[in-house]
Amino acid sequence: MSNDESIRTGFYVCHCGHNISDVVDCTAVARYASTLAGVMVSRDYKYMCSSPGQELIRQDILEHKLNRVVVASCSPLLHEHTFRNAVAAGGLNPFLFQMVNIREHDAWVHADRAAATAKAQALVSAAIRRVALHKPLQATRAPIHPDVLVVGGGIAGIHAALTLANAGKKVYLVERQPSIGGHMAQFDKTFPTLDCAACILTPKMSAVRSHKNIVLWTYSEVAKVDGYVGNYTVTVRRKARYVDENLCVGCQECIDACVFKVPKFPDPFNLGMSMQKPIYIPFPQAVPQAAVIDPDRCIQLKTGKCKKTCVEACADRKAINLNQKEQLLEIKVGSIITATGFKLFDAKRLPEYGYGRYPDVMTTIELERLVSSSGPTGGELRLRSGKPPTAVGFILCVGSRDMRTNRWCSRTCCMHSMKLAQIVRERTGAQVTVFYIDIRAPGKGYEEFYDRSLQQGVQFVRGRVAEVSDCALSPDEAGKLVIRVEDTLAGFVRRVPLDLVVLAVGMEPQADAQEMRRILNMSCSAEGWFLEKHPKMAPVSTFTDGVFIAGCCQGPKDIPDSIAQAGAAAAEALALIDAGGIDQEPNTAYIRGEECSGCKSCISLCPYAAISFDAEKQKAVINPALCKGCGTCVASCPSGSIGQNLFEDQEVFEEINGVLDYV
Amino acid sequence: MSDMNWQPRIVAFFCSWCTYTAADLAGVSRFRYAPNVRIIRLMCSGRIDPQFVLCALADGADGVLIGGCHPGDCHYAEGNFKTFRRYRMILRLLADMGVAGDRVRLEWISASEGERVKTVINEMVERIRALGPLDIPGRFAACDSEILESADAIRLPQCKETHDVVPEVVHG
Amino acid sequence: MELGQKIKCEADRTAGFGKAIAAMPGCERLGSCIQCGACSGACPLSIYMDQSPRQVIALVRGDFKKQALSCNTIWLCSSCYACTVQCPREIGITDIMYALKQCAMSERAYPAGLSIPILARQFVRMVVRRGRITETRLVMRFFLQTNWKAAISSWRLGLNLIRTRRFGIRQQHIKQHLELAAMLAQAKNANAGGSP
Amino acid sequence: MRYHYFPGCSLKGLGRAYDESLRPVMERLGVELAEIDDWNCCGATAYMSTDHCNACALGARNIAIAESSGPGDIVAPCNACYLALNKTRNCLAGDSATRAAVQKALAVAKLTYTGTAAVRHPLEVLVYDVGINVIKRNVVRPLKDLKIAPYYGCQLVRPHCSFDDQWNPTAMDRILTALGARVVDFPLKTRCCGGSLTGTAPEAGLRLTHIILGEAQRRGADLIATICPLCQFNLDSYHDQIARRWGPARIPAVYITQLMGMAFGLPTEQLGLKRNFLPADKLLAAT
Amino acid sequence: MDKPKIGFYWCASCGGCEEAIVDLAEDILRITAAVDLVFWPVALDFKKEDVLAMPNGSMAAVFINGAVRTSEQEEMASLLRAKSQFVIAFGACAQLGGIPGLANQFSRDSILNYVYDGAPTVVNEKHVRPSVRCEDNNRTLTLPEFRSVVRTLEQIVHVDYFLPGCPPTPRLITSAIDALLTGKLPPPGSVLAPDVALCDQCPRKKSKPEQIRFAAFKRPHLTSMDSDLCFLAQGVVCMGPATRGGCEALCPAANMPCTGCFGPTSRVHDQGAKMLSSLSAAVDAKESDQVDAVLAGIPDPVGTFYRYALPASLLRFSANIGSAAVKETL
Ligand SMILES: Cc1cc2nc3c(=O)[nH]c(=O)nc-3n(C[C@H](O)[C@H](O)[C@H](O)COP(=O)(O)OP(=O)(O)OC[C@H]3O[C@@H](n4cnc5c(N)ncnc54)[C@H](O)[C@@H]3O)c2cc1C
Ligand SMILES: Cc1cc2nc3c(=O)[nH]c(=O)nc-3n(C[C@H](O)[C@H](O)[C@H](O)COP(=O)(O)OP(=O)(O)OC[C@H]3O[C@@H](n4cnc5c(N)ncnc54)[C@H](O)[C@@H]3O)c2cc1C
Ligand code: SF4
Ligand code: SF4
Ligand code: SF4
Ligand code: SF4
Ligand code: SF4
Ligand code: SF4
Ligand code: SF4
Ligand code: SF4
Repeated sequence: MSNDESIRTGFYVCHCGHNISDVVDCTAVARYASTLAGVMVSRDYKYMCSSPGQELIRQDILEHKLNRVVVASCSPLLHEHTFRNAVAAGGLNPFLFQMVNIREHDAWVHADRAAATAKAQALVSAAIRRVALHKPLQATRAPIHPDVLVVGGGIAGIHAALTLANAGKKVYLVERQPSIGGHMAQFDKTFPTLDCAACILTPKMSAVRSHKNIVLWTYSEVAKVDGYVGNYTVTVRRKARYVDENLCVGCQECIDACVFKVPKFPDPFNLGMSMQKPIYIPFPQAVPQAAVIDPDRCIQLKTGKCKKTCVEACADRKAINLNQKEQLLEIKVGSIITATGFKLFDAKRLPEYGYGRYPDVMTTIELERLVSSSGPTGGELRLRSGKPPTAVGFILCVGSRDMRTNRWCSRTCCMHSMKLAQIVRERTGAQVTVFYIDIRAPGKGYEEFYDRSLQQGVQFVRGRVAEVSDCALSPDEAGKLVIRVEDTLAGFVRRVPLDLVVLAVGMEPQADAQEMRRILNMSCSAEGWFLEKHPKMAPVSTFTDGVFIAGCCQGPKDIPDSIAQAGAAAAEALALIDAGGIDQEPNTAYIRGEECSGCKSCISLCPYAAISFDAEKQKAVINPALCKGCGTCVASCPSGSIGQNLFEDQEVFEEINGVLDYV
Repeated sequence: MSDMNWQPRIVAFFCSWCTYTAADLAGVSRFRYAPNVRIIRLMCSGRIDPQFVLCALADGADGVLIGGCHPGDCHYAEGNFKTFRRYRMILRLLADMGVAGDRVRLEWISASEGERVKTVINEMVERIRALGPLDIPGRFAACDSEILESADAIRLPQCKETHDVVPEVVHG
Repeated sequence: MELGQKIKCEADRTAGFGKAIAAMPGCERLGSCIQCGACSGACPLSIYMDQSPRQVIALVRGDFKKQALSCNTIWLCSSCYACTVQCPREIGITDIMYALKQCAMSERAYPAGLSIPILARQFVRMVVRRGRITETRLVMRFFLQTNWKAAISSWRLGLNLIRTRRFGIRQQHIKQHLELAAMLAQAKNANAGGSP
Repeated sequence: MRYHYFPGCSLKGLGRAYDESLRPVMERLGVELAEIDDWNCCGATAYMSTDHCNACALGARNIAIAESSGPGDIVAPCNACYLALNKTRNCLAGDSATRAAVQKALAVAKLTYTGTAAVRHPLEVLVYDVGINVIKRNVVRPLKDLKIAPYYGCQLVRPHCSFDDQWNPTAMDRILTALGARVVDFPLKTRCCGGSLTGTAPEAGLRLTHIILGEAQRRGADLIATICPLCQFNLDSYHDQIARRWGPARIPAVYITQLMGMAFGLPTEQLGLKRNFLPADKLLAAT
Repeated sequence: MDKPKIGFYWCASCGGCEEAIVDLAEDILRITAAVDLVFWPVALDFKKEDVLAMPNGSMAAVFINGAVRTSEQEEMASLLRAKSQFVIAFGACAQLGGIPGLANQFSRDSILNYVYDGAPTVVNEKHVRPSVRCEDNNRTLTLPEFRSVVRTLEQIVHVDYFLPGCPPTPRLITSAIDALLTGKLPPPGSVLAPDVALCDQCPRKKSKPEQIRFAAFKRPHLTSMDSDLCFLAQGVVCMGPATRGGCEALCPAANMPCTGCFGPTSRVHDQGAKMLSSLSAAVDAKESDQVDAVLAGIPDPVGTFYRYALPASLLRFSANIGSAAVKETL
């Protein structure tokens, strides 16, 4: 905007219902703003972001010939776009606008009305001074690469991948384990309908394998992500499987032929309750149906001195390749869906429950495997002594809802404990007691499921178990595991002898969540769950455009919610792709050629190598397509020759002066 | 400025991705903290020109708070490291200029650390309260009172005044 | 069968009691209790308590001062901290018990005939006077005041102590006991609010 | 290694065998214990039940005297003292109102509390400062084949213990193993012995003691090793009363320092073993 | 028509700027032919009374060099301001405070104590200090007051143009005077030198690498310096990137790094902060102690980054001085 045109600013302060006006005196702020240089209109209004609020801005621009607009309301991260659009609707360049955050940074964090109002006024003064220097800018539009990467092949990742693939988009599904399926593959049945987990999961897993639009990379990890929304370059590390999954038909002949005659290594899928050989197929329904060789256990891979009977057995199919090497593959995608799931709380962290000390204390996931017909015992539930249990207790909230471990409710353990309680009752007729703090059954059909558990004779004792021990104070306790718990509803402490104690361990973020977050440039909540952009309004988006989250990596949830989120994330990715392009904030830096001395100080500081040296002119230049607007070079140029749109030096100096305006 | 009514004035420069977002989260979580800090948003802590820090102090801030993403988490890879190096040097410069190092503080606060925003701001306000007013404008005025009688026109190079003069005037 | 009224009315509550306890050192998190009962389950003495520790927390939080101060729970609490380290809300239950004891002591609101507070009182008196405790003398004095029969029935214990030369009859004391007493007088109830 | 030594009232009274055995054992291991001048009672649970500020002032006086007499940490062998002094430190660190009040009180005695001296238990010093290897090297008469239940008591590891696990501490287990003994798996190692209640509410106090003795017996222990004068007194002194109520559970309880002294070959008379009600010396001599 | 009247005056300066006039060599004759030199205390005997006697605005221009430290300098500056149409701050000291401005790190008392007592060569048994008034044998002697801080000329009187340099180069001086004489003047307030940093003119510019990282800083007197390579590429602090060009890179040409006497460009408020920013950002270390170790190679940040511009910087003087002054007045 040329210097001679006089500044005509419109100022608006929002009450946000009562959110702001309860703490900040909005009328006083409006009155104050009206005294500031260049302000032509100053108003306060109940909801600035509503249509009438936006209309107010548009009208005023036309009526009062405004050429600058300032809105004091919530965080610009929330509504800056809304108001820029309103400004544009008034025929003004949308960047001749500045927003003041007096809700998140003021009304919501202060109680003293006078101090909060003074703070609002200072912030407003800063914005009004700053906006006078704003120039009209043009947002640039970046194209979107239509391919999508899905990280994690649990139920959430599978569903997201299928949704996108069915919509005709090419999807790369990257799963760390040798098979997709995630935790759900380990379950026997699923609440609240008690349908067989395998029956509903396996068809989806096969569909992934056979879908023409899905590239499935199991036993793989994302090593590196470069670029930005619409234009990511991803490096995927494919670990050596030593079996070519396209040649392997899953006949298992190699496994039978392996020089290890009996399986002797703990099988992680069954949590070590059964054994496997160095060459194995993770579980019967695994996708891909292809063997894997564990390099830490295979004699050939460890010592090079094996008869390689597996290779012989595979014969002409030649699927086994003991020379396979890890591969790094680079792909280009426009958006990324993260569905890396959760890990379970380690029950050893609560020694009072005796997990790892008493053999008949186990976790719910172990019980899932034990009652599963494909599990280590073929679905028969036995104590370690071999006898069937007669009294089984479930301890809920193990590691969850506890300030010492995990503060959150894990959301599924009430329900899956009731599921397992019903199964145990059905299969063994044992007396089953569930020790709980609160039963959380808020889903559709869940309360009914609770009722069914009660009807089936599952006992419920409300109290957080204090201790599991084998100290017997009376003969009927001898040889049993004794639980000490207050029956809080009855109002006394009880000792309950049991022969099987099941710990409903809660969900935790994956161990490598921080690393993933870094690779994908996301944020984590303090606990380590991936952080959504807004807990209500943008639950599957992240602060990084083009990166979405689904399933338990965002927080504990059950299968229906995981699938709902996966669908939502897929829809967000589709919306992005089909929009064809994305507007980018024009906050790039630029060098004023006539001022630059060519000192080159800035060049090495740019993280994106956006600055180069023009040898002919002997000046530095910034490539606006590469600059992402961090401003590091601007802060460094020793002669002040670099500008940055939206964050010019003078604009910031004005802001500093303004915030120090103590009224 | 009378000591009785004095309240610490702190200017904060927060990066948009981590610390500013964390301050938003502190708001959403309704953490109450002292109202003495005024936050200025920049895209990256790497945008913080040491001039901004000095300007804030020269304009009357009693302290400056710099917030950025944790090392390794910078949205722009390493802007925060550049800030950190500048910060170490600024502290030495300020020490030589008689400004206690505690008046300028750098903190890494990630987007999820809303509670940390509260703690850091409260601590900072208490620290500045303990140090008392810096009041550089007041010091300028007090110092310059010695020349008032002989000068016919006095213009002082606080950036409060220099920013709005035509760019061709040097210094400030 | 005798009938007693179990229902509690507003008049049974002492407004502000819960808040006042929560303001005492170590009791800050009182309000976060989710009534899970882990404290009671962990408490080795809950077998004798008329209100479980969880119930005491509920009584305090609900401003039922009379019930909270008159139950035997707070006196049976042996300060073993089993509850405190197990509480999922990190509530200082043991400290809350201390706060209630202090309150009951200063208002003499403990159940009649309960000897534990008497011992505490004598302990304090001995420390103020001598600076140290001579256990055998403390116990003898305590038995004399509460239940001299018990003293007699403990004769075997006494004899055994004498046999093993652990029966210290000489009163221990520190050199600066006057100074200590002055110090204690100075610090008495100096912390926030004293007793609620 | 030099430490300020806070014996506490019990070690001068009922628990003097602990004091008697601790000193020569520590000396053997090169640990110097300098008794804090004119120390006073830690206040124990009774004071906490009466006046918070006074309780802190009692602890603070001891710490302040130690701090003013030179550098070094404080060793407090009695679990109750250890807890009371540590609690004082935590309160004074976290609660400025109490700290101010306590400093004011200390000023009466011209003392100031700085909070620089840590309060530590002999177990911690033995395991972390001296080291299991050094202990092992000093063993001349291993406690071979003796089955010992380690009993830590409740207050040592709770609530602010930093050197061992709150549920399953192992410091004593490791020392006993080093002495050559067989450590019995003892889930009740941190369960309250009822110590403070045996006098005032015998039914309750004795029952807790009984549970511990009974369980140790059930698990086949020959001895219970303790590290607190109160625990030792309780576990040792009420066998007849317990037997009358719940049947006999006669298992001797000794201080771990006595066991160490035996294993180090120190003269038995020095170790106060004669002070036990239920004698353990024969058992020990037999190994 | 009368020749335009011109004056020269010096405040707190080393005399180098006066020398620079003499250095104009033959050009000085051309100038003296074109103007009337009515006031130049260093060369000709003028007194304050002579200036007082001049009508206001009667001089065309006065060139004042040196920083302002005493009440006498303030008085003369104000007087000359009144008497002349243009006031030109001549040289780094007048423009920015210059080397004398480095005194703004120390309080007046500590300076006087050192100079009159502390310095190893001084013997002053009675600890005498200069005072503004002194009675002796019924006579009253007065001395100008030594102010609490050093100021730039602009901080005392309104200045029309600035001639940068320590001292300004002959070429800049002659072109300034020519501009005055011909009336081809840039906008008021201008610095009469190019507004591009020195590197632009420096013969070593080509040798500066694009990717620069500092693993250590070296000090000129402790290193042997390559006579062609950019100083920064050698790890030697050169203020060139943060300093206005116009000197034609005199120092680099003489194998010394630029120390910044031309002051910052018009776009910069604080020369030192800018140079600090650029150098520290490019330090080749991440851990706190390593960063500090590299930065320790610049032992005197104020003296390095603000050698000529401390009084003109954002902070102007040490806050320790400020606090004393505040105390005095409140
Ligand atoms: C014992 C138990 C029983 C349950 N029973 C039920 C039930 O009956 N009904 C119900 O609705 N819910 C149940 N749930 C909840 C259910 O498990 C979850 O809702 C569901 O598994 C979440 O799916 P997900 O895809 O988000 O995560 P996951 O199942 O954890 O899948 C994540 C996948 O991502 C992969 N991965 C992780 N990190 C990476 C990486 N860096 N790179 C590549 N791949 C990676 C993992 O290997 C895994 O395959 C139960 C939970 C438990 C613990
Ligand atoms: C008192 C209360 C407080 C709540 N507070 C919170 C809270 O703080 N946070 C939170 O997360 N959730 C809260 N909820 C839950 C929240 O209200 C719901 O999750 C949310 O409103 C559901 O949105 P919806 O669009 O599905 O349904 P609705 O809000 O019910 O919208 C359905 C719309 O469809 C229209 N409609 C209905 N039938 C037809 C038809 N045949 N043809 C055309 N239009 C039709 C209706 O008129 C209505 O406008 C609260 C609920 C209640 C009752
Ligand atoms: S190479 Fe040998 S050990 Fe390895 S999988 Fe084949 S047969 Fe088994
Ligand atoms: S779902 Fe139930 S068991 Fe799991 S943490 Fe929540 S309340 Fe506890
Ligand atoms: S603003 Fe950042 S990204 Fe842009 S050119 Fe400068 S340093 Fe590079
Ligand atoms: S730092 Fe500034 S002057 Fe130097 S090359 Fe970069 S833009 Fe040009
Ligand atoms: S353990 Fe804690 S949360 Fe649970 S009832 Fe007791 S005090 Fe309340
Ligand atoms: S501290 Fe008291 S209430 Fe808590 S468990 Fe021990 S005896 Fe019970
Ligand atoms: S930094 Fe110095 S030496 Fe290098 S090009 Fe610039 S002026 Fe020349
Ligand atoms: S090179 Fe720098 S210091 Fe030397 S004369 Fe030029 S501007 Fe001044």
